[in-house]
Amino acid sequence: MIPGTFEYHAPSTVDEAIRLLGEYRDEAKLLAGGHSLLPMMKLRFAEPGHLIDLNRVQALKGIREQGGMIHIGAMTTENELIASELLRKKCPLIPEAARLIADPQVRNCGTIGGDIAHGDPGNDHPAIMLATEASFVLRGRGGERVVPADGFFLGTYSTELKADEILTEIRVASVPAGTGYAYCKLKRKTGDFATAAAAVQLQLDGKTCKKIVIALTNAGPTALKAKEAAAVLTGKTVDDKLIEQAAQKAMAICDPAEDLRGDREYKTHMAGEMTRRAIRQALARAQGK
Amino acid sequence: MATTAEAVEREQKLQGVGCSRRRKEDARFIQGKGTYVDDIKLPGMLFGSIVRSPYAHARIKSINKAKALAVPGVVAVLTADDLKPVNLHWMPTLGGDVQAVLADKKVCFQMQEVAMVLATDRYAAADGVAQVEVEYDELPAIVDPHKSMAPGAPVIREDIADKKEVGHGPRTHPNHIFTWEAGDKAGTDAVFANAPVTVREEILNPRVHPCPMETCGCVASFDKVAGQLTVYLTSQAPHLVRTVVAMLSGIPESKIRLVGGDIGGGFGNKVPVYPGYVVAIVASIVTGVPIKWIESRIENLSTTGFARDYHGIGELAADKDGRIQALRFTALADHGAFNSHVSATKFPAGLFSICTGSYAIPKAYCRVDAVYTNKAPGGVAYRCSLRVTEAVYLIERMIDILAQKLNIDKAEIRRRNFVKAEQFPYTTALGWTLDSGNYRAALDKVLKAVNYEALRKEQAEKRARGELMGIGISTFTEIVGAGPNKACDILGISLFDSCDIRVNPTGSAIARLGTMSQGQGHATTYAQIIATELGLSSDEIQIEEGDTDKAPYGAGTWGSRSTPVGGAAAAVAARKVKAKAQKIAAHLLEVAEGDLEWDVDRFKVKGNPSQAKTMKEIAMAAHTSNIPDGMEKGLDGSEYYDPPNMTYPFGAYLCVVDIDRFTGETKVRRFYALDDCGTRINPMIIEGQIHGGLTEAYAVAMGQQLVFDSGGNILSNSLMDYFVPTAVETPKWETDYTVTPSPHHPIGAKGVAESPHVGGIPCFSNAVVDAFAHLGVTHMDMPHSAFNVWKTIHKLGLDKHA
Amino acid sequence: MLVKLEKTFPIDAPADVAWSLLQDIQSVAACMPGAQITERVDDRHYQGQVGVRMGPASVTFKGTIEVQSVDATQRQLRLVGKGADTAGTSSASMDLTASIRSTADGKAELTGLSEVTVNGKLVSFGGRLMGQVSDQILTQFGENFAQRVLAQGQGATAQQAAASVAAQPREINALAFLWRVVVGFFKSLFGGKKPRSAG
Amino acid sequence: MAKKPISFMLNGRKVETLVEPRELLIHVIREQLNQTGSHIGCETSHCGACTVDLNGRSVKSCTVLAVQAEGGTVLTVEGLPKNGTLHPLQEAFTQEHGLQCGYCTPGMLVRAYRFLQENPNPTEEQIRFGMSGNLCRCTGYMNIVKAVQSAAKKMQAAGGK
Repeated sequence: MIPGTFEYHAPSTVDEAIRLLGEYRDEAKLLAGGHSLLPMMKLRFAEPGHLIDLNRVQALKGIREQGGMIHIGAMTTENELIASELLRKKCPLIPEAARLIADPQVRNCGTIGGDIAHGDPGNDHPAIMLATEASFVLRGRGGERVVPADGFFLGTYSTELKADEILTEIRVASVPAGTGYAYCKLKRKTGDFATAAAAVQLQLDGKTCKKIVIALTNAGPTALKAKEAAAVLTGKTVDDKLIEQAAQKAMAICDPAEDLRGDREYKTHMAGEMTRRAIRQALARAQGK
Repeated sequence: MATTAEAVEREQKLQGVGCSRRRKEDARFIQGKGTYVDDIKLPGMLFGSIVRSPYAHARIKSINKAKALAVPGVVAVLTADDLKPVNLHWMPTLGGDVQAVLADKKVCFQMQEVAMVLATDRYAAADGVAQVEVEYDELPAIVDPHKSMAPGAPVIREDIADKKEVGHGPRTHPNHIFTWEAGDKAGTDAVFANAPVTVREEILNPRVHPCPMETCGCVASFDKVAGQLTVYLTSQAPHLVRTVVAMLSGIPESKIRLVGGDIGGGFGNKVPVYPGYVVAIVASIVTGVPIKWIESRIENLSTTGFARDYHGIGELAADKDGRIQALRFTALADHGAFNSHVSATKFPAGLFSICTGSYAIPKAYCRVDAVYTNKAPGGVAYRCSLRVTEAVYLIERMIDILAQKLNIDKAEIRRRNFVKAEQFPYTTALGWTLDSGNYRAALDKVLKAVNYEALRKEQAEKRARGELMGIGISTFTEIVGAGPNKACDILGISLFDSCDIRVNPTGSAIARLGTMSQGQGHATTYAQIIATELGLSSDEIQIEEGDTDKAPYGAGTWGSRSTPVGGAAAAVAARKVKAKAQKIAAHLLEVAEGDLEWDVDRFKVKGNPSQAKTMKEIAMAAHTSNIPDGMEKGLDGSEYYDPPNMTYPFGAYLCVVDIDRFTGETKVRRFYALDDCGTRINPMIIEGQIHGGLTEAYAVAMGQQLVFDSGGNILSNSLMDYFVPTAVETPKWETDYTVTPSPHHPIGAKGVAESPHVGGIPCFSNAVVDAFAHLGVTHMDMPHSAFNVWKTIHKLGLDKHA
Repeated sequence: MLVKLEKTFPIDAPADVAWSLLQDIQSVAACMPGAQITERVDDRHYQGQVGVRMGPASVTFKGTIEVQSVDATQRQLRLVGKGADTAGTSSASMDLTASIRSTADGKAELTGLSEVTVNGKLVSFGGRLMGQVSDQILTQFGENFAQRVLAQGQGATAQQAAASVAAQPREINALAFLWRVVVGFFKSLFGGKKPRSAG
Repeated sequence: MAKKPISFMLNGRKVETLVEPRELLIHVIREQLNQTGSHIGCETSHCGACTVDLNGRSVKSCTVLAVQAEGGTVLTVEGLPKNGTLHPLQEAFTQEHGLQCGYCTPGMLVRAYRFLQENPNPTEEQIRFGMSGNLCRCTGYMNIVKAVQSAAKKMQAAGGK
């Protein structure tokens, strides 16, 4: 459990990081929290020649509000998300999910940007990003582009992010008062990835569901947006029958990989069950219960 | 026993038996000043790292060291060929087999030791390991023990293919290790043939691992000039290891020093001798410099000291009222690639024959067939005496199954079958003599404490609503304290244990024992035993163990032996000291010995209490000329204790679980544990041991399993997939006790640390199965993970949403 | 671990043309994504290697290919490839049965039946994704083969096919999938985060 | 690979050493700086035995590169006592029997130290959640939770810290 040798770079600006990335290309890996990359390097599966540590790039940290949007620096840690008053008020789904990631120590290192850019369907933020309809700021030598979370995740460990680009910022709209939200995650124990999880954000108009977004974690090659499940509920007065229909729609799009957490059948059923629970909890919150 | 208030006060000052004395060990641990093996740093020390087989079964075609030797910092690469000249490429196991120290032409399990790279530090060693090129020819692997003895099955152990016996009895197949049986087969079969009721169930004890927080490791240091070998080792039995090392190396045992130091938990993982130790020792003898070898966690879970893997079949015969008439248990034991499990010579299946449990069963028969598979070798006693968890799990599950078949309450059927208090000492159908017990009283106390009737009522209501609530009961009897020397030996060495007490002139004392603490608090509790016996303050009694140059020979700490054997040795040694002290007191007080009576910390003249000599005064006198003529100076005593019998701690546990019928998650709502370990030496430490044992039982029952695929690749060898619960998952424990002293132990103590593990596991399983009992479910194999429990739920269609 | 797969690919050429190509082991091997014949021992035995790049990690399996059987009447070929990665920590073998069947429209179809066995570190840490990887490999084999057959013909389509054959990557062209194998292991192993994947 | 000079504060003392970029903080603290209180239990950031305080945050030092500590402040169990007197948590772990083999204890103490700064007056459930990055095989956690609770009370009474 000893990593191979590499050269270490600790840039202090994004430009410098991008320059290094351009210089070393395939030989380089970006280091954020390191809790996935370093173990992989210890097992000598990953042996990058150059490690570019983003932890000293101040510009990638911090959470601020700007014109109704919340801007989250990619290197903001899970615990910083949890501690953020701003997020708790204006986008509570993010800190709720962050609390369910890894353990206290790992949350001090793990970053939202690393979690997203990794493109691991087992990570929690991708589904949260889909549910909050976030967008990502990607910067490369060619400049900066902003892409929506929906469509960013192409496959397992495959995203829109180009080899010479860095995810610098996450942008989410602050949610209107009365927005319901929930992240329900089934895991074997603290620190485990989700067997299955569901993220829900919804708005009510009186009794009817004006808008709802549902996204699933670890139920397929990427985080999945359950569009048909949402369609079942949109514009309707949500009741158990509709929730059950939505859950069935969500299960229909699941394509999980079998592992020790469970087989495909179990994981698919759990994705459905987490969906039911997340919808119910989000609904209750929207109703101020 | 002190009578007057003044005497009681003096007694309390001693902090002897029965007091929750704070631990002497803690001071160094809370300040980071413990000395664990990886903390040892010697001048010129090299670091050893092991090259391991990626395959479960393969021939080694070639090993190329060249690239590894070219790595900066790499000093040497050792293979089986390098150990051959000293004939140490194979080693004897404690199970009567041999085990490859470094793979000799063939590997028989994934991660088997193939070579060791020696380098100046662990980084260079790791670089070296990555550069050793080994060519393999893969062979078909046997993973399922049920297929081991199939005709034409691949021969795993070609090295012993024509060996008639390994450890015990004739072998019937190249992959067969031994068949062991106990009891009256014909008589038992006859009862089954005519019994009004019989039940049968296939019950698995999955392959698990003790997984102590500290992995295994050693630092071997051979002084060529002095011819002295010193080994710092994570060992629960340093003296036995020293003997093995002497036998292997030919170095006089007097020139070998084993130092236990602080052990970061053992739970059975640290009893055997592992190849890594042997290679490190040989490497140090060859190079003349100290060698450190420390396992990674992945190596620990993959190679050293797994437990269980018993594939059992339980059968009970009973009358219509559920009174058990006969028991028939068999097990297929998967011992992996080498029979390196730790067992007393006469007990190849450990103490499996304790499987009649707490019940008066007239006829019984049990049989264990052990086989080789292409999995890691071992079969250690994970927080129990060997195979006792397997045995107790079987009987505690089977009696529930019988209760369900007869529709008798699970507490009531136990009452009907208990060995009664007046029947002790009770000899079981399989030959064990249970020393003492009061099973009924223990169970009734628990049922009252938790209001059992109310729980069953609540369960009935919940069942009516389609909710899953389970109540598990376990009324177990443990067997610990190996053991009576006529019956118990390892490598021919009897399983006694020892204590050597020396009282200093000023009345402080040092006691050295052959056991080895791994967190049980021996330095605290042994001092309490001696304090009460000698009337000296436990704070002034120093306890030493683990350094074979200082401590007298003993078999170490496993199978809860420390209190039953080591503790007994301490008490008896103290009594020898006390006997001499009485002579000196009589001399000083100019009375006959018979005129003296003991009073907490002094001998006083009967009828004239003012005339007395305290033990401190006697200690000083013992070192002066003022002692009886012809008496030798000093106040020492030592004892090599041969226990007349095992001790039989018991308990009554009750567990309440609520199961989520949509996810399969099991929530332990309540766990009430009553333990009877006889005389209680330190209640604080006893409770701590029970909390820990219950938590390990919870881990085994609810999640732990070493999983392999069909090719023998291990899939659960890190702490992501091998379940060790955190503070969040771990239930809260309620503890209680009764005291039924052991009649044969000097102070009536029995040992406790393993009871909660042995008794806890079936209690969790009984609770989980009980949640489905009304639906006809009789058994569910461990681990009761959400996924596994859900499979039962889903099959029964309980997870439907209205 | 063992993964069994069966796939059928339409081939835009007569069965005989396809069959003749199928008997050319060098070309058949070349259709294996990332595979190369490094030495021809005899007409039934070859030395070869398969390079698999997985994001930051890359594994090269070196080994042998043995032609088990060539059945002209059935137009069926059976190959067994066995190899170990150069680090010696994992092994893979593929038992491939490829057969050509002519279809109603006078064209042909290739049926590939493969049994992939993987052992070692790769399985312990990422085996659960072997299914997807093997699937990807066989799919590309089929597609490459179909292209090669086409390339043997004349005209624009042939040239197009020839071009795509030439463009065929020397390494397995399935980063996203193969990346999962290795990364999959630490996903199953380790919590926490990591910045960007090379996916 | 060329070694880099690094320097950071370790338990209030400035330390300087040479490390390869790949060297892990736990190895440097234990083997180069001889502070062996912090232990290695799993190497995959699950067990928490290697927990140290880095720049005011609990981290698992088996998964932090030593070079990342450059210019930082590190606290290990050896740094808990203040001018000769044990930290209330150290006292409490003994008082409540919150340790057995002692192997996880330094990581537990250092994590608990930071946890009580984050939450000086925690409930039992908060303690269990806050300590969930540290594994113990001996105690079953109950007495560890008690120890953290009683230390919190003592520290509150003494006015925090």
